[in-house]
Amino acid sequence: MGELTLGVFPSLVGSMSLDFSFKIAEAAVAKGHKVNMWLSGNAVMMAKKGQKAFKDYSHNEKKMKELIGKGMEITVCEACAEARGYHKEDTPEGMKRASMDWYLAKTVKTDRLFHIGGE
Amino acid sequence: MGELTLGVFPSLVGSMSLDFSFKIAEAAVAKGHKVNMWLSGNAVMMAKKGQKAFKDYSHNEKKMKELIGKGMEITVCEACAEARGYHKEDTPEGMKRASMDWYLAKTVKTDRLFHIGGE
Amino acid sequence: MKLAVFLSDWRRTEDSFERIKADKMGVVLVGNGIYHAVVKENGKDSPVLSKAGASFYVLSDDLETRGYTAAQVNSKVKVIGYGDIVDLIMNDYEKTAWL
Amino acid sequence: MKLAVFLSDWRRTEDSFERIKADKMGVVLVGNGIYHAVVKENGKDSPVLSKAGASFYVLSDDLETRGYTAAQVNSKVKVIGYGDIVDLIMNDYEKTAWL
Amino acid sequence: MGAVKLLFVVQRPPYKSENPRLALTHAIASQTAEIYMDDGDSVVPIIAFVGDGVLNAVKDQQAMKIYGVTSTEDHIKNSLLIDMPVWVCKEDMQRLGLKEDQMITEAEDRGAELRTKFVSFAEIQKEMEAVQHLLFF
Amino acid sequence: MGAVKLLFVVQRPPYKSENPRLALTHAIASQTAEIYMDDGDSVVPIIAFVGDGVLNAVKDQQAMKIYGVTSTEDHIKNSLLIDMPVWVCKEDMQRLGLKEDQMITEAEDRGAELRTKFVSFAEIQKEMEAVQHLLFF
Repeated sequence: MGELTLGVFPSLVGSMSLDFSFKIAEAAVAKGHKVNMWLSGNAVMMAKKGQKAFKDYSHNEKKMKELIGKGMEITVCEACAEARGYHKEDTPEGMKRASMDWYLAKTVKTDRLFHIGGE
Repeated sequence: MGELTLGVFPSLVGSMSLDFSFKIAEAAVAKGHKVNMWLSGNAVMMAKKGQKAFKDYSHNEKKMKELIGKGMEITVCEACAEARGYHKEDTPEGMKRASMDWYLAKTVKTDRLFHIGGE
Repeated sequence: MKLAVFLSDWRRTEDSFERIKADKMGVVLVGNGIYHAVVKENGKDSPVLSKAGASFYVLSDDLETRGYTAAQVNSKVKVIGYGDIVDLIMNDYEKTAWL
Repeated sequence: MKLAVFLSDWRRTEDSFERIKADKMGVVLVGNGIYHAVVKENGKDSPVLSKAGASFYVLSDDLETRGYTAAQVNSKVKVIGYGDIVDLIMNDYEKTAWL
Repeated sequence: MGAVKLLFVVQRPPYKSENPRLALTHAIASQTAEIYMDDGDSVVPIIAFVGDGVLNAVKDQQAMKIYGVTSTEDHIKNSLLIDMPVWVCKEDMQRLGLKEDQMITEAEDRGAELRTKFVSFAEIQKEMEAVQHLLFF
Repeated sequence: MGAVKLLFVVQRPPYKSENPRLALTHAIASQTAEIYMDDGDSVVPIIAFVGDGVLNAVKDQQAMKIYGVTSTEDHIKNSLLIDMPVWVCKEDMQRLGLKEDQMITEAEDRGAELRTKFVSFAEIQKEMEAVQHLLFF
């Protein structure tokens, strides 16, 4: 089994790219891989707890918590979060906050990097 | 003098479209027009107070407050805000929350509608 | 109709611009749309500037943000500011379209 | 290199895809990239499918989300699931590029 | 002012962005806008899918089953239910190889009487000229 | 693992999205990544601007003066200051009519010794093959 690091930057909220990222993470964890996830740019929207689960919107909080429970490390870009007004107390349980160097460091030992950085 | 209603939906945070919208509103107010602004989709990011003013990020809160002081009506899509975890207590002072029908109703009496809805 | 069209992208993902007709059309280049006013890809003007009968405008603030100046702007295009855009919307045109 | 390329858009705004070379290349169509597997614009295959030497994959979940089924997929393209994508990344290719 | 006509134009495919969905939900909101308006005023929306936007009107979208998110199809059917005209550009369907039987044509299961109208771009152009305001998504 | 090489590739113009900026700030963060790494490990980033991404490297960007936001130029100069290689694709400059004197070539005012390198796509391709991981923006 290997280690997969996902860097998730989707610029478009409502783009389903976050949903895609969590489904990939879920499938990788199910196959026994160690998964790390870095959320940056607009993907830090996951760092605000208390999102109302409307049917019209993706809602990944539940899946994220399950994956954390199964050992996925998930860290959010602290500056990106603060710039959007998401403070420490807004962070969902189990999610870490760090600077960008956390993501860079993960690239050293990971077997694969899947950087989702496009539009 | 006329009435201008801006509908602001920029899907891309970091796209400078929000900055553009506030600059247009400012220029219209300076010319004596009545300005209404509707924030929907990802533009509801303005509905979270306490955004840290990093130099790397657009920061429109100050300009928004000045424009509200000069009579601009600014209303944010309530459902879009709740879906992102922005609650009533997160709303900056002077900003209203309403459903989408507020925007539709504004189109009836406004002289011009400037709907910024693209990517 | 009198229509003010706004283009904010360089690589466009719609074709409405080519298809819409208006008795009077103003094309306002803002955001990354400013590249249509200053970049000659392979030595050629942007196809946007060939829209028949249209008047072209570019926002100076967005030119300068991206490192370009009025001196580099295509002669078909008039350089304007935010106040001018407000006047175009309120006085010269009746409808707007942000494509 | 062994490279897995991901396309998530229908109207693309980059040209890296045409330029990148790889000894072994997998092209995975996800999100709105699935339209390259099912839409024949003006009766023609998407130019994406003419990338020489590449293997093509499309994510079934994203097909079905958009109202398409495996039966409509171009014969050059293999329909796969999320687990298959993980296997492609971890086993078949060494690097990834989300264009 | 009386009845103010609005044309919502969706130019891009679904799901990549929230915009096609927002076009539909905003247009549907015209139904409840009267609480903010004077007596006798109303807004009358039409939604038109043009360019790649016609891909929003492909039927059998499984967004809810797969991602737990309301499909664009669901919103289009609700639009028909409230008698809001839904127009889809014929030339773009042809260009993208879409036949009418692949498209959302009705919402009879919900009790809708109105059906999708497949129109030429020329008809949409005419409507652009007729309405008070344009909203491009 | 020793030194792990990373190639950051920026393919689209600045300001429309946060991505070109994030590419630069993430690449620069390699400087402080050692706190999370074992002794002897390091990440060695290169940032390459290709396609319309070369528009990020046009000089005299006034984003701070006009919009109060750090320019992409500022981040590119900081990259040179920390000796991070900044590559700009020559063929794309030519295609878009960009001459070297319009581009950010150095950051001497900040004390940077490294200069922008104008390279062919073939060189970037070669680097794609040489690095451990690719990060496309």
